[in-house]
Amino acid sequence: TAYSSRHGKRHGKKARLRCSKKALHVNFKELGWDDWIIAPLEYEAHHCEGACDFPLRSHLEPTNHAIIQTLMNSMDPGATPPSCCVPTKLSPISILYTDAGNNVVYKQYEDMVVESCGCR
Amino acid sequence: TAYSSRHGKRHGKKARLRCSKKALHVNFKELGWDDWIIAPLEYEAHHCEGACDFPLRSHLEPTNHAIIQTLMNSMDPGATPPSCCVPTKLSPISILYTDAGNNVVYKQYEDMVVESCGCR
Amino acid sequence: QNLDSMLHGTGMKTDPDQKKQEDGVTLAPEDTLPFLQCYCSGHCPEDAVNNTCKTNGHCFAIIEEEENGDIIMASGCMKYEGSDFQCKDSPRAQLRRTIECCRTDFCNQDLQPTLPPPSSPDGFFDGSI
Repeated sequence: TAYSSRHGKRHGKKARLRCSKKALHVNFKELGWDDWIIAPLEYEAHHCEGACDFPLRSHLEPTNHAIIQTLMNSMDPGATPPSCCVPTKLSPISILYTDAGNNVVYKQYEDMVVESCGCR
Repeated sequence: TAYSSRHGKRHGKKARLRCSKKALHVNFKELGWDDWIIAPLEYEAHHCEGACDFPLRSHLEPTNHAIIQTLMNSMDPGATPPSCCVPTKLSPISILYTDAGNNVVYKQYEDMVVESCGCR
Repeated sequence: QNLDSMLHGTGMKTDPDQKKQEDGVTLAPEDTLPFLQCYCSGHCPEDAVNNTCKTNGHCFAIIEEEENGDIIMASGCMKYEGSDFQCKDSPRAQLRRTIECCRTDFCNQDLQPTLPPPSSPDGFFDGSI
């Protein structure tokens, strides 16, 4: 059996992707929204991806339910899905756009950018 | 192209499981915790499971980020994962147990039971 | 299609957990515990420096067997809430593992958890090593 060093690294093998924040570049032009959004036409939204394995570390801010579900998944992966890696902290961005009445509006949209991810 | 009826039912085909609350019966004895937990020895925790498809319905309480991520996933499923079905509202249960000092303790554990699910 | 009709302009929804913490209404006593520093490896927080993480709960070290038979060791920080469950773990986990928790700075550097013996096919631990 191959022992990995105390640092959890597998020699030559790709470490399993654990729940963490990843890039997600949003381009409103590619979404076809440049007909009403003036600025910004793109922004970095990030997204959360990766496994929620036992034990759920403190920076993943697990709820008690996520911890119980993770333990149940360890017992019978087929019966219970693992908890899911999702945004736990988000921040807003402001968008300048033309509304239905052709007015130029500058509005703050909440929860548009991932600040941190966790298991829920 | 096979059209489904307006009520979203596919004739003869299994409807796609949409994000919703499912059963998750937790049995502390099966977890091997009946050596420290006195009561309850089991409870219904529920869990959230299912697809977060466009458009995200209001009862799933999507964040703006989840809406944007869902749209990006529709554009290129390989590049961006969908948003995830997770608990959005949880409730506590109280547990009677014996602590390390052999004292009997009655403690409320937060966020142990799923009340509602949503896409995040 | 208009982003406005799909998105929510005002900050009606905040992360229920975050709201709970900001209001301090259900601020549990454990949330005021001094912060503990632990050694972390395997999966550290993104902002970890020198393999160090911080928590209001426990430090831990774990040794576990993966599906392919590899044995992995890792260590890190565990939140106070839920540590009753995570530090006790469940002896019924399908893959062999042992976790140990402690509550002094960097105490998990000295922990040496060992794997339980393989269980024989009928589910009972086979004492022979």
